[in-house]
Amino acid sequence: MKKTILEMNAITKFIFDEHGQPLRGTTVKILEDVHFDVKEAEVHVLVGENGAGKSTLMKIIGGIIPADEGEMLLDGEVITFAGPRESLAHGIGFIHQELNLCLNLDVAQNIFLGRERQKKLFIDKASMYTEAREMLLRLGFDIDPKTMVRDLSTAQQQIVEIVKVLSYDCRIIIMDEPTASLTKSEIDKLFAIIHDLRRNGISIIYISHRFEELKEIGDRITVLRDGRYIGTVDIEDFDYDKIISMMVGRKLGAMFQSSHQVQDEVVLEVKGLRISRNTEPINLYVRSGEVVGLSGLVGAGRTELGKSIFGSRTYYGGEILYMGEEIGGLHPSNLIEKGVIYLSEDRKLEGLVLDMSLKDNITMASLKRMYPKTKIDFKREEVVAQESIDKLNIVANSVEQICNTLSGGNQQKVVVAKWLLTNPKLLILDEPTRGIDVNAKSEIYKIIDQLASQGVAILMISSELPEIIGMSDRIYVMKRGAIAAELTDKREFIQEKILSHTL
Amino acid sequence: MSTTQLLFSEKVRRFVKRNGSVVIFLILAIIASIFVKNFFALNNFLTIIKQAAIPIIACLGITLVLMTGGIDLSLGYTLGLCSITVGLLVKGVGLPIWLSIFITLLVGLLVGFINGILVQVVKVPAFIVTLGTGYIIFGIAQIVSSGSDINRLPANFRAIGVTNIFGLNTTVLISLIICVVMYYLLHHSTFGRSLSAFGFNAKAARMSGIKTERLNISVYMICSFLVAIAAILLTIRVNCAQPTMGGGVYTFEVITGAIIGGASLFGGIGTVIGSVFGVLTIKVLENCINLLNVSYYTYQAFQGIVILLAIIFENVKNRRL
Amino acid sequence: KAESKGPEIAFSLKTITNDAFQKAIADSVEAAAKAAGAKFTLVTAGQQTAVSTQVSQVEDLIAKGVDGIVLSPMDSKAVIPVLKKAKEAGIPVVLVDQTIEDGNEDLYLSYIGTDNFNAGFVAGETLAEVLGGKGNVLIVRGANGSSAGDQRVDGFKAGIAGTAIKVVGEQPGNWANDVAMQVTENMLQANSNIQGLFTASDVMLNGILTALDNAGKTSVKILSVDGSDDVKEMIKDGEVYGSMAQFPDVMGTKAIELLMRAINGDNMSDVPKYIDSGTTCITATSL
Amino acid sequence: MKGLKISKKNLLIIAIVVALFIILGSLIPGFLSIKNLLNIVRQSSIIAIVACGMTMVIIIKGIDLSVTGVLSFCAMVNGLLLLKGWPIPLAMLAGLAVGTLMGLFNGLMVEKLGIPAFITTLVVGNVGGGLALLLNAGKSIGGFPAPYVFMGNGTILGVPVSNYIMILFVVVTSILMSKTRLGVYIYAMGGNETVVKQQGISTATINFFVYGFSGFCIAMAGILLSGQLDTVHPTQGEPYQLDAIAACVIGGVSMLGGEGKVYFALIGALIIGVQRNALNLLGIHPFYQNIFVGIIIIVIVALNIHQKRRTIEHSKIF
Ligand SMILES: Nc1ncnc2c1ncn2[C@@H]1O[C@H](COP(=O)(O)OP(=O)(O)OP(=O)(O)O)[C@@H](O)[C@H]1O
Ligand SMILES: Nc1ncnc2c1ncn2[C@@H]1O[C@H](COP(=O)(O)OP(=O)(O)OP(=O)(O)O)[C@@H](O)[C@H]1O
Ligand SMILES: [Mg+2]
Ligand SMILES: [Mg+2]
Repeated sequence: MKKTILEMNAITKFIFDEHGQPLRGTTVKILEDVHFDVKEAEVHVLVGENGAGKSTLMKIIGGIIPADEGEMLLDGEVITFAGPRESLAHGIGFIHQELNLCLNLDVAQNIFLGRERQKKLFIDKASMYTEAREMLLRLGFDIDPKTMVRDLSTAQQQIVEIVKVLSYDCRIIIMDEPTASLTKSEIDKLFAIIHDLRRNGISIIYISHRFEELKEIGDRITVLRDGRYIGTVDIEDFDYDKIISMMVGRKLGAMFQSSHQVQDEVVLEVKGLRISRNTEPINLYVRSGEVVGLSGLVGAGRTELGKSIFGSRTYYGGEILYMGEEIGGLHPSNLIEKGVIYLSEDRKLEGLVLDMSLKDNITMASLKRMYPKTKIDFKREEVVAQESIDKLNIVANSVEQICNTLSGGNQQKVVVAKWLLTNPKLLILDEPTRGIDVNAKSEIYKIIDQLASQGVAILMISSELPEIIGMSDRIYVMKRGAIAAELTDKREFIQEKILSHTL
Repeated sequence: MSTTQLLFSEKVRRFVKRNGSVVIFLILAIIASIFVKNFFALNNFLTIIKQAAIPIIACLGITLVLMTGGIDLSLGYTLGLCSITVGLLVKGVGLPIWLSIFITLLVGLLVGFINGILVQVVKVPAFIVTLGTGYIIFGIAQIVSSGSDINRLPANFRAIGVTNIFGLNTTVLISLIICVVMYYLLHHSTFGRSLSAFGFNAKAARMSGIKTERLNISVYMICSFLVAIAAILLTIRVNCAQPTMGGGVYTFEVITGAIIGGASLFGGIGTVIGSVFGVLTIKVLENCINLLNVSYYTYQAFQGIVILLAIIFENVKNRRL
Repeated sequence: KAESKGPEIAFSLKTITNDAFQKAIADSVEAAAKAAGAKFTLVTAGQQTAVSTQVSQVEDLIAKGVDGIVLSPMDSKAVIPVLKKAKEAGIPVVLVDQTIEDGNEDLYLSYIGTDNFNAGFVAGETLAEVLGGKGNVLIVRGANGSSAGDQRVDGFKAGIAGTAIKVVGEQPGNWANDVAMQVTENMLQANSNIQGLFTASDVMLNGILTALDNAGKTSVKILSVDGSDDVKEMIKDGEVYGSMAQFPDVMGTKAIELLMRAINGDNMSDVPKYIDSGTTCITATSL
Repeated sequence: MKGLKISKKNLLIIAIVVALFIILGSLIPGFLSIKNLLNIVRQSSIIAIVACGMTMVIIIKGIDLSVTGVLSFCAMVNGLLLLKGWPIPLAMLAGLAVGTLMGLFNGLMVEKLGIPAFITTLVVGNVGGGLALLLNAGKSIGGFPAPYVFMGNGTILGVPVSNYIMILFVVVTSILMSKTRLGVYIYAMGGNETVVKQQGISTATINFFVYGFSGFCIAMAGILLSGQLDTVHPTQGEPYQLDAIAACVIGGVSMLGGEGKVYFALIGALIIGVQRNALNLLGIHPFYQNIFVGIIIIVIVALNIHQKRRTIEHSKIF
């Protein structure tokens, strides 16, 4: 029997302000009477729907916010952390769900932030670069420590964040959806690292919505629902349906449904488009009622392709035809009017206005359509937003809640809701289910299927192969900024096959 | 967790939180009523309102610009240029009044258009663009006027701003109308919503189908347009057209009004009520300083300290609320 | 120096925008310089109080190697180091309108100007006389930190000293009509019983008059300084009681005359260090 | 020096400066004389020193609008003490201490009460300006001890003492920014304040240091200026407020925070100095000077930004 090193009992947390203090007079609880413990050298998986309170619980362990009620024991002693630094000093590292890096610093500076290597009075840049490079290489990542973090892709940034936390000597490492923006090969590397850590007696709290991962690395699974502790099961007893029903409170049907019919009409046709000066031209098409998957490794240029189509990036020659009409270079607003939308992979920078309310964000892309006379009808807006909340099961206190305070997955749902409200005819979805729980995922898949049945064309960029395989009628695989393969036969839709084209 | 109904007290709390300048204003006004002789008098209030009416117009303009995360340092100089323009046209050239006003407003729009284009298309930070155009506009105003002013303006021109209707003069009424229009624009129209979105996150706003380019330029145009209106009214009020009307000091006073009103220099946030009461707060303060005949050397210091105290108070209060 | 081109003379002063008096000096210096066949350069600091800007500008002029400088110092002390540099460089300087600290007479040929204190003093005396030695007056000052403005107000206060005239309000109008108007309005709220008003310059009169007019105070006796053309109109119309006229033309002509002599190598030892360009109080009767 | 790599991005600024000098030199006789150039650098030293602190403030997404008043006030304190017969170093120390304290007060307001830097610094500036007027009833003071005036106006080896002081400030600030922990934290705070907090770095320290240092720089500039003028004028700080900010922005310091180098702020200050000097030397009428100043500021920044954008586009991988 392994030793329990961290234990949390009867934790309750009310909704809080920017200082982590409960709002005055509030009775809304994010966490209620939650129990959680971590044993030595284990990977403890924490699952739950979006907004179940996983990240909030982790923030308490990480010293970001205090618990309002309940106690936390480290090595059997009651402990409270006044700040993240204290938590770190006790050997608890935290890889946040949202990226927490200084974009204007380089990789090494980010990794060493707060404990720079020094030579007398000055920082010792040379040794920081060497150390950082070694660290990255040891973990199997080839990133130049001198690059500005701003110039890295989301996935690379995630890796820097992981490496940064790993570089501290921690006994417990919290990983809040570390794989949400990674592709297969990075995930494999990460898992190898996790196994390594566990072998060295380090415990890991692991949060993920990707169920296929859990069995591979988890030792125990704890389920939260609506801010309450539901239960903990050993991985030997792992049963997909059981976990789901613990999470959702009911059974879930088949994940992927396909009721749509591909039609002949070509909605999007890209001819000879080059996303960079020195890449091969791209040709692809999407038909009405068709779901086309776009797969590839990180940095394959899928996002660039999506953005090029959506007029938010310059490209280098080629034609983009929508219903036979050239739409290259059009402003996003015109495209949205025509029914073309692009759901960005980066919800923080491009998807949401985090400082505005949920309602404002949901209607943002439909303002012109909803209020052609520019006068906002607040009542109607509220109704519409509420409908979206119900439809996508967004967990929020009210339609006025500021998106900043929504859980990561719920933020993603807000983005999805925003785009669905525009009545699109061509959807370009870039990682549409990033950070979304299984239940919501299946909802979104259902919606995608429904839309396709109504004749909407869908181009889905995703790094989750099961999703690509389960949803697509056709798959393109991208490599180094160009299309490497087109898979039309559903029998070819297997992970190994797709992966082989990406390498 | 379900959608909670907003209680009345919650609404009040939100209002106070969002419109801190109203609270600052009320506190200041109450203190002044108690301690400053001659402050609490209808006539004095009317004086303050008249003095505030024009800067309020300019302040609403700059509020829009601040909401985009920009700034307009040329505001005071634009005011001077428009002042001398309208003065010259009305008295110097002798154009019909409506035409003079029309041309002056066009000048305002043009200035805003140039600012907007430089910010949006050439991508120079607003701070620098408007610092630069401020110099240029001032130079032009000086050249146009050859450095001198035009006073004793025609009575029929002045009538536009100084006629009394229902006990308030037309300047105040015009200002009021502009406040109402701006209130609608900012808080009830898609324009205001788009503006906030753009100010908070330009990229996301653009990719959500907001024509951010057009929005950005139009904001500078509206600002300068409002400044042109303010210039005409101020020229009428002072009965003198001159290129030094306004200037850098004026710009900062107006921006301070907006900031007291809760507008953020980083964009996204700004309200009409906030800005209106921000300006009123400053004007009440200046009024008190004059009424108390505070030593002229402590004028600045006094004004500064009171504003700071007010804002400290406001911030502390916000934490408690 | 190329004889054919004529010498180069520069004039440095605070500003010529909306300051009819400063502009008049500048015009007269320019006219006199051109008439004497000199090349003329005008530099202004722009802001009323940016003394260091003026100093830099004069440094630039010295570096450029102008032949003579007419200077209206913005501060009586701050220009001394730069005048020393001018002296080292052998560039003659004439001061107009404002002088510098006593004890530095070797740094300039002569100072031609109005005595600001005296102008204020005469205005004070005049007002005291008009009001019969009693009454409440307001003062609208210039911008804080301007020595000319301060001297005028100090002079005014000295002029009314010993009478029963009371200064009930004294606030800065920043040389600007809109500010002057606002402070006048506000001071009137506190003191409705006003018989007289003194302002440090004509440039604020439009605002002050409008404020008084709006408050229905048409019988207030106003005294000002500068004696610009605009104010003459106002005096004629009875809106303003009087203004202390200065004589910019005298300053310009005299300054250039002296400079040209110095440039031509004349012996300048006989030139007095102070030449009063005169002040008169313009009133309706003297017009 | 390794820290002073000349990248393509920076090359443009340097090219502009060189081009400017060649053009102006051929247009204006006497412009390229050593005397005039040193003159320019000495005049720019005040802006440059203020810009040292301002760069830091802007990097942490703040702004310091207290220059106008603090610059005058500190100089006034220092000047009055000098006239009272205090030893020069002591009087200067007092002036610098006042400036630093006012800066620290700004830091306190920003950090502890969350008051926008715009407001608190504007107010502190106003209060300082008011006090500067009050201390000596609105009059200027002058006639300082010779060694003090030497500091502002004297030369060593033909180079004005002011320039040595300026270079000292720029070098020290630059080293601080690029080679010390504090420097990294300042940039980090401009990039992402949350991370800084989570890393357990005290934002209070950074705010206090940055605003305090800015106050210190402003005070130093004020003292140096009064040495140059041999006078303290109660409003002498006025021209430097916007100039200092403009110097930073012309030098590529981003108003959005997180980006900027002190060396380039120095170049920005010099550009402002050169442009003023050239316009005076050219004998351009003041009205037209304003127009030129405006155009030049915008054009320089526009070119700089255009270049930056091109480098970003070219760095795209594939
Ligand atoms: N400061 C806050 N104010 C109000 N509500 C908050 C605040 N912080 C979090 N919440 C709410 O608490 C709930 C739990 O959030 P949390 O981030 O812990 O969810 P999560 O389980 O991590 O979800 P996900 O899987 O989507 O990341 C959410 O509904 C969120 O909206
Ligand atoms: N801001 C940026 N500046 C410069 N280069 C970038 C930037 N963002 C991404 N890149 C580069 O562009 C390439 C494509 O990046 P990206 O990761 O978005 O591609 P992708 O195929 O969409 O991958 P994924 O969707 O899995 O993240 C990468 O080589 C990356 O390094
Ligand atoms: Mg979460
Ligand atoms: Mg991508």
